[in-house]
Amino acid sequence: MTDKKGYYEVQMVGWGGQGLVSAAHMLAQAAGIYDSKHVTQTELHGISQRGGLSETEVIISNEEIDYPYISRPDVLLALTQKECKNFAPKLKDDGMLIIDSMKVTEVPPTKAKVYRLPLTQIAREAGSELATNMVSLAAICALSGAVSFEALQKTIEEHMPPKMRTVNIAALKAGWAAAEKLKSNN
Amino acid sequence: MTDKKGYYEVQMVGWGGQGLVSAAHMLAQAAGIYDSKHVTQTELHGISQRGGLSETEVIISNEEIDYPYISRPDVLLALTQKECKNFAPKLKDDGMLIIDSMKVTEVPPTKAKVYRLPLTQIAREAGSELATNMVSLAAICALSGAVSFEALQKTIEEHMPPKMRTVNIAALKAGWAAAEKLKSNN
Amino acid sequence: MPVKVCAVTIDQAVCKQCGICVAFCPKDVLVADKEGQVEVAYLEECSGCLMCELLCPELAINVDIAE
Amino acid sequence: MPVKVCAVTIDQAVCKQCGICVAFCPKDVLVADKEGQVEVAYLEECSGCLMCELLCPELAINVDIAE
Amino acid sequence: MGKVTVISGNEACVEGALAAGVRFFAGYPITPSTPIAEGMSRRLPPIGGKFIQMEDEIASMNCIIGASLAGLKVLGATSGPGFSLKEESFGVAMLMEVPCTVIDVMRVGPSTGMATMPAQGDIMAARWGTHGDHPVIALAPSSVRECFELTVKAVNLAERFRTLVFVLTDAILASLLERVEIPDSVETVNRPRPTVPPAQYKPYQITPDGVPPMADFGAGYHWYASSNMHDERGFLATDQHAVAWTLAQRLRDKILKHKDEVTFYSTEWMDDAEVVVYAFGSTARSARAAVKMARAKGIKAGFVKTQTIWPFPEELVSKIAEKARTIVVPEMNMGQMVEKVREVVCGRAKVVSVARVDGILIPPAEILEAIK
Amino acid sequence: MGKVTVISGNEACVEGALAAGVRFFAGYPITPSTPIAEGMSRRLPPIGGKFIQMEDEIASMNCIIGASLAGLKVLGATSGPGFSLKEESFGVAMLMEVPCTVIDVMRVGPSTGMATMPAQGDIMAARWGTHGDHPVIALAPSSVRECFELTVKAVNLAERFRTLVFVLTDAILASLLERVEIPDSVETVNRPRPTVPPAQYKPYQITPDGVPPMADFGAGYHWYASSNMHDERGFLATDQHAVAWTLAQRLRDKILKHKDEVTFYSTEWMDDAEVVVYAFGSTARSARAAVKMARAKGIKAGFVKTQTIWPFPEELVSKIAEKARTIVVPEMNMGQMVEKVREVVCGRAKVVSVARVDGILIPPAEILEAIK
Amino acid sequence: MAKVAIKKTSEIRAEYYRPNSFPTIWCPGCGIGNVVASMVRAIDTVGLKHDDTVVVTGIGCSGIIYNYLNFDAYHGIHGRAIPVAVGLKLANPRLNVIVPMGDGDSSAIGGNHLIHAARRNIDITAIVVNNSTYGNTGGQFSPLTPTGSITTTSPFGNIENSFDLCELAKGAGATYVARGATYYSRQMIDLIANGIRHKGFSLIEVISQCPVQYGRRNKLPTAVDLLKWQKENTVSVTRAKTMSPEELKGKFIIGELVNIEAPDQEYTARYERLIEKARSGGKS
Amino acid sequence: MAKVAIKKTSEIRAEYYRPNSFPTIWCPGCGIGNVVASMVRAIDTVGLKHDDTVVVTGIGCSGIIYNYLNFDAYHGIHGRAIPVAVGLKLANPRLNVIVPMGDGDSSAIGGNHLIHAARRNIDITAIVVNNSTYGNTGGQFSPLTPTGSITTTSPFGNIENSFDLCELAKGAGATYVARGATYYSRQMIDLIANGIRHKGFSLIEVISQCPVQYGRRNKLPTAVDLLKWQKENTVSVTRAKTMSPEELKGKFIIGELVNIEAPDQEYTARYERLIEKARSGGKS
Ligand SMILES: Cc1ncc(C[n+]2csc(CCOP(=O)(O)OP(=O)(O)O)c2C)c(N)n1
Ligand SMILES: Cc1ncc(C[n+]2csc(CCOP(=O)(O)OP(=O)(O)O)c2C)c(N)n1
Ligand code: SF4
Ligand code: SF4
Ligand code: SF4
Ligand code: SF4
Ligand code: SF4
Ligand code: SF4
Ligand SMILES: [Mg+2]
Ligand SMILES: [Mg+2]
Repeated sequence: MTDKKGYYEVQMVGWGGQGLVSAAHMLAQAAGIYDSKHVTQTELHGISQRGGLSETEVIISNEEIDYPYISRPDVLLALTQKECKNFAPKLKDDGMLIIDSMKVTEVPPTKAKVYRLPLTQIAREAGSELATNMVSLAAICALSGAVSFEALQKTIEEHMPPKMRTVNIAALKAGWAAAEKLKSNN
Repeated sequence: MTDKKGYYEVQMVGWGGQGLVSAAHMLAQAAGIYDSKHVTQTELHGISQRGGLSETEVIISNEEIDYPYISRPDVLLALTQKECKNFAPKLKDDGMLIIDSMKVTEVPPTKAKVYRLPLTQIAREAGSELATNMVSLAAICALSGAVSFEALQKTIEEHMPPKMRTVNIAALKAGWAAAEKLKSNN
Repeated sequence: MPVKVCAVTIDQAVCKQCGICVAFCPKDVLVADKEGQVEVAYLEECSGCLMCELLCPELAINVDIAE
Repeated sequence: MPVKVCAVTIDQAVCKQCGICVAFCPKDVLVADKEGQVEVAYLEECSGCLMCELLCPELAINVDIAE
Repeated sequence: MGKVTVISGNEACVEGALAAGVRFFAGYPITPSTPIAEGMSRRLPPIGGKFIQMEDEIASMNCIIGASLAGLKVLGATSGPGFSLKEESFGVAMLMEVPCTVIDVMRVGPSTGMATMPAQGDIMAARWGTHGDHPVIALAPSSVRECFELTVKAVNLAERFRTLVFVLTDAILASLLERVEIPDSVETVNRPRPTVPPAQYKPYQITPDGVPPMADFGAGYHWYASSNMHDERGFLATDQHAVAWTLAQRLRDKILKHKDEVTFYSTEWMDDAEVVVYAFGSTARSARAAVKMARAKGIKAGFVKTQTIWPFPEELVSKIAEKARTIVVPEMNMGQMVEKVREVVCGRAKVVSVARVDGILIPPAEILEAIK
Repeated sequence: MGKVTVISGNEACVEGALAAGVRFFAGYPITPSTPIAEGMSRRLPPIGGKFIQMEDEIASMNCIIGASLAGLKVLGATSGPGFSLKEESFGVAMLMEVPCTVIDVMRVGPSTGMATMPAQGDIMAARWGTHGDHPVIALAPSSVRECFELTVKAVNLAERFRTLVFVLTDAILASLLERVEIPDSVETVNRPRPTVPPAQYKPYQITPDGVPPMADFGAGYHWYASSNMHDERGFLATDQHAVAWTLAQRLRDKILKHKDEVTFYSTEWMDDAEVVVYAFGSTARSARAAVKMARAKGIKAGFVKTQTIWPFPEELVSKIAEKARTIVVPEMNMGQMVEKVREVVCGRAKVVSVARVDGILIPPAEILEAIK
Repeated sequence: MAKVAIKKTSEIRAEYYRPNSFPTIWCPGCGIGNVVASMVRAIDTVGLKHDDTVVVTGIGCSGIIYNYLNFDAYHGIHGRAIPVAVGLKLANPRLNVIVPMGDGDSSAIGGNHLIHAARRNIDITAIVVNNSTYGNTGGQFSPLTPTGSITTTSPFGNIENSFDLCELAKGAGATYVARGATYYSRQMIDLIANGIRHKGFSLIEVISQCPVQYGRRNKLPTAVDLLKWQKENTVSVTRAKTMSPEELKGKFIIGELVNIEAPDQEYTARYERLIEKARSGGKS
Repeated sequence: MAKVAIKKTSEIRAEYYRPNSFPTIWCPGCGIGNVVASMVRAIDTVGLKHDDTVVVTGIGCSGIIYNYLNFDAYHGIHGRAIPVAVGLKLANPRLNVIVPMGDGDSSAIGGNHLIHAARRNIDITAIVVNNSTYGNTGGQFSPLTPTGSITTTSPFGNIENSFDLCELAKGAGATYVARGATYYSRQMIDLIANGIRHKGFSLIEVISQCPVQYGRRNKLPTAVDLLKWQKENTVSVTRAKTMSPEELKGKFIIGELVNIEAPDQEYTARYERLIEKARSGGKS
């Protein structure tokens, strides 16, 4: 069910500690290793490594990627209200905005499609709130088709420490299912 | 009695510890400060600061001096046999070679005028063998006319630690007298 | 013995919810809610020892003592 | 008691005339002339203590001892 | 076959070094190069290699010099302030001809500057930082794959030429994740070792190649390595003018006479190019994007990416200058590389500098503007 | 009136520094710069100044930075290896804008090289040694008199521009004795100090002049000096791209916009010159002799001696390039200055490099050969 | 040790911190905040004049201390705070120069400057925030990291011995040496205050908590864990005297370890005498 | 201490010095020659293999030591001999790494490396030729120059305290520390030999004579004067124990000061175990 679009700009925003950067790493690994795509992942470096804004970008492409930063994302994932407001304006008109409906209540005006999912809650139900990033990742991929489920699953299996695998795969599945459901509802 | 030639290249060679560099310093000071000449003084730097070859050059000129090294000295003072042999060939044909007749016994063939003086002995008689460099300095100046006696004397008086003045002035006078005598004998 | 009357105030805008004050208050005056926010729960127990004030890395606590 | 027969040789090409051997020879075997050149003047006094050999910074002295 | 993976530029440097045979690393933490040290501390012990964290960067550099003399392939990694600190010691590796590879992950300077932000401001420091004249090889990757490849090449060149080689990456590549295929094995080069018996061995022999064989310390050759000017045997020559001059020239020539072995670059869209963008490192990515944009607009733009920063690829630039009307040189600094380009172009083409250092990768649009 | 004396270049540097008001020196011995430190250790205490010998060159450099912040005029002096060691700390003085003067008595490098032999091999290291981009002022005397004069100027410029200024002498000048007249007093410049009350004080204010006033530490202004990129108040700006870029540009422009104040040179025989020798430092002496010899032979030779090494006097060289057929650049290194000359001349004249570094002052005859 | 009168935190904030200092940049629970607070309280206790007090830091999390206080302050490069402080002090001996540094800053790259300042006995107050790691670069081991610790550059456990920094300073000739810990805040204030009062070089090592980069990797993930660890692993100077070397193994002795009063032997005092001598023409 | 069997000087010269080594570059009476001789005799006594022995020096008069011996030898930059030695030793633990340095080299610019090598307890043998001055640059004061000395940079008398280098090394954690003097050549051979035998970092400070740059300015103008000074100003460890601090003032204690045998705590030994652990997959 992988989309054949061939070029995705994915941006994830939130706060430090939410695991966005690891999610981005996994997205990049999944796309690069298992879906054989060209891929870049970058992140913003602030002065504080601790707390505060967290922003990361993944580009997935069938061709070599030159400039590694996104200009107008196809997909924006926002886990916090403030960051959602700040980053939404850059979204492509035909892009998609995925928000954690538990954290982001006010959606800024946008032409993009908005997907509201209770990401934190799904994660909690899947076993740990700490896996919100996996749920998010699943949602991004299920909704955009950027990367296949199999690729994500393999990434977790082959690149995560054993003891963290189970809960993350559960979260991934739950997120994927929720997103699929939302999509078919739309 | 200062010669009006206006350009002198003076070279002094010997071994470390013979005080040639201080003599050269004094020659430069005398010429520069008291005879108002342009002057440069340089010395050779070997790897060993201790013993071994000592070579120093003084240029005295009525005009600004560009290249501070001598090409063909007007005056060569040699305190040791080996150095005399090595450096004499570069002497100007109408230059003068001044040697310590106590130390240099074989004079290499040269067109320059050769002045033999028992410099060490004169110094010893004047009060200290350590003042051989002063005797040499006096000889150089008396014979070449590069710098006046008064200038040398003032230099000693104004630039030497008090306790060293007496013996050095005695040596200077003795050297000067001996050189004058030699000159008139020639 | 004069009675100590303490007022313990926490600058919530500054508190980083590190839990130090809660852990080391000898009288268990302070408690953290499940989000980590510190509350002065049992002020009456406060002995005015200043432990919390001196241990807070953010200088977020003031203990005022009237004797 | 066996008699020690010592031979003290000085490598003159190497000696820097620092005077150490002369000063510290406990038997005053060595003397320096006025130019500083060291001579083995009283070999018969030599006890073979090796002080001179071990203190010479230029390794210029060899003391051979036959007992 | 190899293994496809998604890793950062820093990790790729680690993989490249290990693939090239590096078995010794001495370092001191500094952002954004630290992950290279961390990777080495994890990867070396299991393969019997040695990782040591020294008390500072100077110690680190001297430590790898020691280890290299013992015969190991060695690596160091640092960033701006650490790079500056090592300057004196760089001169030792160069003059003593001790193979060493040092990665400089460039960040915004001068001084502490902006520790986490990318720059390309150490180009000239790499060339000229240490006092006195000396040869330099410096390579700059522009992708994670190139971080791997050029680290391998750097280690090989260090051994090939018995010299210090720099890899200049930057804070973008440091953490940029990309797909890269790590080959099962790579071509490696070992330093020339002596074949003569110890008595005949000259550690600084003037060979036709210019690169004297090097014996490991402890191998029975009993040779001297000195930071003074020295003769072929390694003996002090601090008052032998001719010997010193011969040495200085050999050090220069051993690199310059083998420029073909150290010059790496690629070209695209050059056949009819009138405006050429000459770029390196991360900025080359923006540059390539800009050239594509220009081509899309019908502009006859060409693209040259140099991986060799030093020795400066003069012939390459000269060739460009002969054909192109304009040469655009983008770089994240205040105009360093462009000086060299101007010198070589010597008026034959217009040279346009796109130089900015504020911690942001120059965007393609800005380079496109210069192309127009 | 002044006092006529015969002293060495090193001693003249000491006299110049004292005349300019230097009252603090921190150093570490190194040949051939040591006599400067020795002179300072003798001369400073009697006038209430401070001399301290630190544990190394890095400490020395940081120590004078501290003393300068306390409000004193400061000096450091070193040679090649010490110069390299100070590179990181040079960046601090530049970025924090702390007035400092450092004399580098150049000797043959790289590394320990030939400690007692003259060279001019640190020209590029002075410009580019520390990582990142930064402005540089460097002056080079060619006589004992100029050692005095340019040390005075250097100290003045450091204060005038709140920056680090280098004086590049060499092992010849270090011990060369010449006659020099030490004036009773010289024109001195003091750093701009704030006139506003502390609350309004901005230590890195963007003034029209580009040089912000500087308060002494301890004077009640309570300001921050940081080696990070900072804003006008001195506060961290390590994620403020625009602020950082503004700072970097101001640092460059405060020097470049006042090039006339920092450019010193002299010309002779230029009216009809077809071949011009462009020289600096000790080699300028040989160069002048060579030009005289050429004139004596009827060759239309001209002579330009630059005392300003950095910022490079581009206008001057450009003007020469417009008139001369050939420009000869002699230097005791492997061709450093000549690169800059070539860049600026840009093909307008033939540039001939006379570059040699073997510890011997290039003799006039060799330059004459190049003139012919 | 005299009991310190505690000024209100609100007053301390108002008097010594610049506006908007809080929340600081440091991680929740980071001990650097504790050290700054104690340092400021010590300055207050001694009664230093604002205008005469200068703070000099290096680079690291602890280096950011300069950023919050309303003194003249210097934030230099990694490891070089002490020579800058020496320059400031010698140039203007009136200044009170306080030098807070990280353990890496002071004992790794800056180790040489520390021992030489101790040797010279120059009157600056060095405060080492010993959080057992290079916090700012993400948690590598430092020369003060305990052997065996897991850090990002000792993934298999740190095989290096750590310095006893106080023993080192003593060996270098320091005339005031003390060790405190963030948990013992009152004592820390005392120790720093005495260090400031001491005419000569003083070193105060403060054991501090870095939960994020050190504790987390070493089974002490929170500030609270680390402070408890301090309670368990420190012994006072007095108690230490009653303990055997075996009992003391792995323990940190806190309190005043060296305090030699000889104000006329201080470096700038000696320098003043040197100037007098030189002025009177004496060559010795 | 065991009495050393003395090999003939002619044999020592032939076995260890390269041809034409003598006369050396050093000034007449310079103690560096004594130190080299003792070092070589110690190497001979211990019986190190020629091929496995490496000499690493810095820059200075003492740095020239490398130039006379037929070992692999390194003559690096000022102050950095120790890190080079550490690299050599860690890269090839079979090597015996002997590191003769000057007092300036080892305690001024190289002071940090010295204390860190001591802390790491890496098995190299550091020998410090303490001639009280920077000989090679013409006689400035060093961190080991006695207070009050006249040198070219202390024309009014040195106002700095000097390090007790052995105390410093001890404070840094060195496991073998000794002080000798050139006058006591037999003891020096012993001390160096024991330092070489010691598995771990060893420091041997040797008080040496520099008549030309130090003695001459301090009323001890000849080597003989300086050696006599040594006799008068040194006391043995045993005698020192019977003396009061006042009596010991200004005296140098010679002999073995620290000798802690724990070969498995040596750095490269620890490293070997680290490799084992890492190989067996252990993350701690
Ligand atoms: C010359 C140099 N080397 C390395 C660094 C990188 N660096 C910055 S802070 C730091 C260490 C910080 O550790 P520490 O001093 O203990 O301070 P902390 O952050 O733990 O408070 C290092 C290595 C640097 N800025 N400059
Ligand atoms: C970085 C650097 N700084 C300074 C010097 C100059 N220098 C050479 S040897 C030396 C000191 C020598 O003193 P010491 O180490 O005691 O050795 P000694 O000559 O007394 O044996 C100095 C300062 C140098 N070569 N490199
Ligand atoms: S100690 Fe301070 S920062 Fe920590 S929880 Fe308590 S009030 Fe908040
Ligand atoms: S003052 Fe003491 S008792 Fe009161 S809240 Fe604070 S810690 Fe608890
Ligand atoms: S000790 Fe050696 S060098 Fe000195 S005088 Fe005696 S033999 Fe000569
Ligand atoms: S062996 Fe002893 S007694 Fe004999 S000459 Fe030498 S020092 Fe004198
Ligand atoms: S990393 Fe550690 S030292 Fe740095 S701020 Fe965080 S807790 Fe404090
Ligand atoms: S200067 Fe001193 S240390 Fe150097 S060789 Fe001469 S006597 Fe020996
Ligand atoms: Mg720390
Ligand atoms: Mg010495």
